[in-house]
Amino acid sequence: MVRYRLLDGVKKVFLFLFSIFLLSAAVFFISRLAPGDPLVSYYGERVERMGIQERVWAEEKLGLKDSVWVQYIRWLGNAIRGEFGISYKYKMDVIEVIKGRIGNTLLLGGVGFCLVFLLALLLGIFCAWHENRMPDRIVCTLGTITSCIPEFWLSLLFIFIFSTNLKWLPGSGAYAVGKADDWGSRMEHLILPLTVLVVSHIWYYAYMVRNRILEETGTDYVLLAKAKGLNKRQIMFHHCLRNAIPSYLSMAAASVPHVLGGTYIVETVFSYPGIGTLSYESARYKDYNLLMLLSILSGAFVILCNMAVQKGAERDGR
Amino acid sequence: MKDEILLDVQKLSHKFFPARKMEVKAVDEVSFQIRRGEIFGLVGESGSGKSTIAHCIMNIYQPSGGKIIFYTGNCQERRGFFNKKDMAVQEANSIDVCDPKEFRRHRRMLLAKRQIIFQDSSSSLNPRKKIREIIAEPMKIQHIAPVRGSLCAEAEYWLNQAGLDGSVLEQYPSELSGGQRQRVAIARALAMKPELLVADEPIASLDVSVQAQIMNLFLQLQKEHGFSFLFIAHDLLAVKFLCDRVGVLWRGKLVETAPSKELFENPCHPYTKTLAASIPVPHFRLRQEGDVW
Amino acid sequence: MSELLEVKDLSVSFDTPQGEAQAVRDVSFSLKSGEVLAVVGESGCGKSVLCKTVMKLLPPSAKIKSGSILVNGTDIIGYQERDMCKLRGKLFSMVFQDPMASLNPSIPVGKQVAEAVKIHQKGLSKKEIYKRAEELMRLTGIACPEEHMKWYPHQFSGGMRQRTVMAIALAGNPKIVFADEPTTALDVAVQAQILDMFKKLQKKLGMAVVFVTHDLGVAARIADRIAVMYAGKIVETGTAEEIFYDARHPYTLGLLRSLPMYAEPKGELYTIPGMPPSPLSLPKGDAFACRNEYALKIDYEEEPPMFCISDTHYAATWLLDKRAPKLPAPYR
Amino acid sequence: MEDRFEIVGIRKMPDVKLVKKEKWYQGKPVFFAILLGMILAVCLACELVMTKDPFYLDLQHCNVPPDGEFLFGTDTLGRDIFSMIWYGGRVSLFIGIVSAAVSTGIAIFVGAVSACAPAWADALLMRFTEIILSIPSLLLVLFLQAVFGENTVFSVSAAIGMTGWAAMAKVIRAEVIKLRKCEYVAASKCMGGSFLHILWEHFLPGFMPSIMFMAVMEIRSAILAESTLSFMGLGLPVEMVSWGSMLSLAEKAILTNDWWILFFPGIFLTVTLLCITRIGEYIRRKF
Repeated sequence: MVRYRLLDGVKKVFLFLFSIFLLSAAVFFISRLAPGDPLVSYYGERVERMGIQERVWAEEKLGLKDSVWVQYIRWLGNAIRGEFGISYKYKMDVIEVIKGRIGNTLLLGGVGFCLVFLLALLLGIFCAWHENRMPDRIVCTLGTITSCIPEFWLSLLFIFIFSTNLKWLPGSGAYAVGKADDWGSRMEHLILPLTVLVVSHIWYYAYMVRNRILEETGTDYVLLAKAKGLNKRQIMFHHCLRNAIPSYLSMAAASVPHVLGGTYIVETVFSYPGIGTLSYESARYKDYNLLMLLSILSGAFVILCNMAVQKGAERDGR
Repeated sequence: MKDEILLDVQKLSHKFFPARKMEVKAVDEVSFQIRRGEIFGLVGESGSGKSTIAHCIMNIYQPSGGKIIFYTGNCQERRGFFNKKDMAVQEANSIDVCDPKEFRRHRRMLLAKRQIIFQDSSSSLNPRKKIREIIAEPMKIQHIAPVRGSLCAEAEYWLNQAGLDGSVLEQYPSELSGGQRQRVAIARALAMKPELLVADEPIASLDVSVQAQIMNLFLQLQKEHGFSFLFIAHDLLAVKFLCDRVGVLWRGKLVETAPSKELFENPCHPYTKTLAASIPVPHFRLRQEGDVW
Repeated sequence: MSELLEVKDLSVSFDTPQGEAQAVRDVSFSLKSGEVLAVVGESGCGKSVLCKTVMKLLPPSAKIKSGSILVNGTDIIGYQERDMCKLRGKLFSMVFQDPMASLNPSIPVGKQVAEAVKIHQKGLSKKEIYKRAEELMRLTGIACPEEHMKWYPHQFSGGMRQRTVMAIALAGNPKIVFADEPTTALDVAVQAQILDMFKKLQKKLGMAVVFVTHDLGVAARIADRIAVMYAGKIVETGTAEEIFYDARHPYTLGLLRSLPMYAEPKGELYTIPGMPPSPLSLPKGDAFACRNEYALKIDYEEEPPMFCISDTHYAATWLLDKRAPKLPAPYR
Repeated sequence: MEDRFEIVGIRKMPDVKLVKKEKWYQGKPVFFAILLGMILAVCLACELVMTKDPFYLDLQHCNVPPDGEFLFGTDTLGRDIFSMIWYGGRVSLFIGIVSAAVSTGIAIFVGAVSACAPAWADALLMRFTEIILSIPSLLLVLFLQAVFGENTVFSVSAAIGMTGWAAMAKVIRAEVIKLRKCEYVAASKCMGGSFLHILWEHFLPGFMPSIMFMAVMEIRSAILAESTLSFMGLGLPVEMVSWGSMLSLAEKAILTNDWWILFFPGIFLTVTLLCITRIGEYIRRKF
């Protein structure tokens, strides 16, 4: 049994590495095929005034002259040694660039994710408790409406109302100028993006929780639990929720990329200096090295989440 | 006529692999014969491999061992002649269903001559099709020209045979009761004029009074059309009432085969005895003429 | 013996998109303590709705239209969920048809039994609760309960699951146990064992049982009294002997006659013609009339009252009226 | 009186046809269907409603608030928002429908093949689907646009359609596997039904409802994707009017407090998405 598990583990790691490899290859070739001039992001406006010779020299310097295959193999060799190259735009090691930003995204995305799933769980339980009665109906209607509002439009609306007009909260950035260490300022800047993230994602999950719990309340074992004298609260928390939560958790893990994508959009609209804005910029302006590392990071994250879900499903399979 | 063998199951085995390095013998070297025009019963508890045998006979599963030989045509006249030519004819008339090559060669014929009725009529009839379409489906597949003019007329004829009237033709399975649905399944099977009808627990999910109706229907149809009938059930009483011979399955093995009367009068195998002893039989008496009350 | 449970003129109906479905119509019965009453009928005749009504376990679409449910003389028809919670498990408990579905698949069986014990015996320590749960499981015939308590329902066989459900039902020492087809999903051999265990426990603990089944054989094996239900009504009720040896209602007779056990093999079984009516559109008069060869004209006009045959034996058919014509046996 | 007790035997009961007592509109999203129908109809016949040319840059009337002439005001480039809404709606809805058709087609193909293929091919296809799912869709869309060249209505809808099928393919695969286990499929096989026959007679009607639901939801997410992409400047350019590209001007409009530029396209977008969602939910419930 132990040997079997070990073998399985090795297989999983291998599969993971292979997926990452495929992903890196795909992103590499895709990004080089796409039109756009990577030199723009390195030299900015100057590119337009460059002569042919200068261009050739610049391309050689950035290693863009060789065929795509050679470039990829070179990149792969460097990547295995842990060198991912420099960012064209920021002109420093991509790892450093990402390091400077990832904290912000983890804060926004992490807190947002936790809030979304926690609140969705609570809201779902609330709706299931009041099944088909007034509170449930009101929440359901409101939820459907909020889930239909495009995330970027909601962000714009919030900025328009709370930032431009009411001037209650800041509408862009992660902290006020020069106050990078001020947690109060950071919190203030987080409120609007977080609200957008929660409002636009919560109903999808809350509705799922609600239906999952209602599915459970229709089963025979709930009848037996009632027959043995448990009250509604005990049945809801000891039985229904207990059975609904594993599948909810696995679904939450599976939808990490979904929320991640949402975070990217919110970051872009709020000009929040995070991974989202970074990957948007890098994709748009062909900052190849940065783009590679970012895609691999988010891809690895997603694949890991999927694997965790599969593992969970296997364990739940009994 | 009665002694002629239609189906010969020889040492049939089937294994399942529910998990890695786990093997479950669902059917273990089971042999029995079904004669022409006979009702053969298979009884056993759930998980004893009854349905697996039915599925193997119908080529839904490929068995992992053994043979299922299906005799076709009228071999009776050739019996007694043993020259080579006739032997060849005899061979062509016996088909090993388990051999994929032979099965493919005789596929069309086999698929028409053997029909199956499943236990759960609600899942064996497509809920999105009308009854008319359901009954006409096998005829459409096999490209059989309807004898009674149209497919619809044909469907109505077979529905009448199964004890339903034409009013259900345009209905969907969900609009019918369980007994009616089972009748539709019977009509669909009969429409192919099968030589062998396999019924996998056809009455298990029905009510007592409907069970009686369906059993009567089986008997009457069998008398009328003369097909051989493999009746699979867990209800010993139904088997006793319906069948000529009975096989008792226990954990994938056939522990006893006997004419049904004999089996119930003196069961040999201990398992058969427990089975017979555990049927809840109500003792009751209906009032006779002249009873004082 | 006093009446433990008395149900009077109970009517229950369901709201469906097609209209009102009358599941239970004017049902009255009573139950003495320590007695086994079998409710026999075909699917859809309202027999399990009857049990669930008494336990108040009906889905929200069901409505109790009239009637009263007297338990030890108190009417519980108006009780709300909170009051019912206190009665359930202690006064009455229930066993369901499918033991797999009625156990929570993700909780070890021991814990599920212990949970039931905990509700009813407050103030016990955890150890004592588990000891009591173990005792209950041993009582219902589960071998080595201390080992099996840690198992999950899917590791159990059908019979063991049903024994566990029994243990849960017995945790609060109920006076009445409703058993809704508890043996239908089981194999014949296991069914016999469970029935014997049921009967033994019933004798030992002296509880009253309402046993719902569609199988007359099972009813004969366990019941003291039998009530036959058809289309939401009790059409005949009497002691087991009276039902099996002196049945009066044509429906009961039809059921008995269609049993294959004493029929001539390969002969023709008696069958009740037609089908039960839909609870959405019950015919006028006697619901069984359109399946009864000897239906009287009045059957199509007026519902028959309960005719008394003996102190314990009642049947609802106009054939028992003095004015009805004489019929051949076994109807008369 | 006595004749009431004569034996009449079994009388045939008149067949009672059960009629639903609910009104036809109960439980149906009639309001949303009519609303969506109206939006659709007006968008299709936008030439009849438009008061101005949606492309005309009326530089004298930039950022005009809603009034009698410009019903919904004008945007930063001086175009009439009222006219743009209907014209842009046509583009947005068209992109939604085309890309939903593309991704539904791919998803059905991949899902059905994966479900019917041998285990190794199934594993391969599913791994491929997962990788597609794990590549940031932003990148995929960028790449596909690169392949198609210039950003046109068709290239954007093709790009969105070709990136959105992965999740749907997984659902269809699960659905087909479920259908394959059905007894009526086994029964059809026993009758000699060929693979094509079973596919046509049993599989297709079997998963049509769920495909319909998913296709409707796919329209919704495609419209959403188009507007998000155009808003971020990755989809249709500002010159090509769609709800998304109209909103790409909104970021600047916020600073100048021109609420109408932000408000009208967004409201139309939200209402359309809401209608589609409600209809999708109804389809799922019904079948």
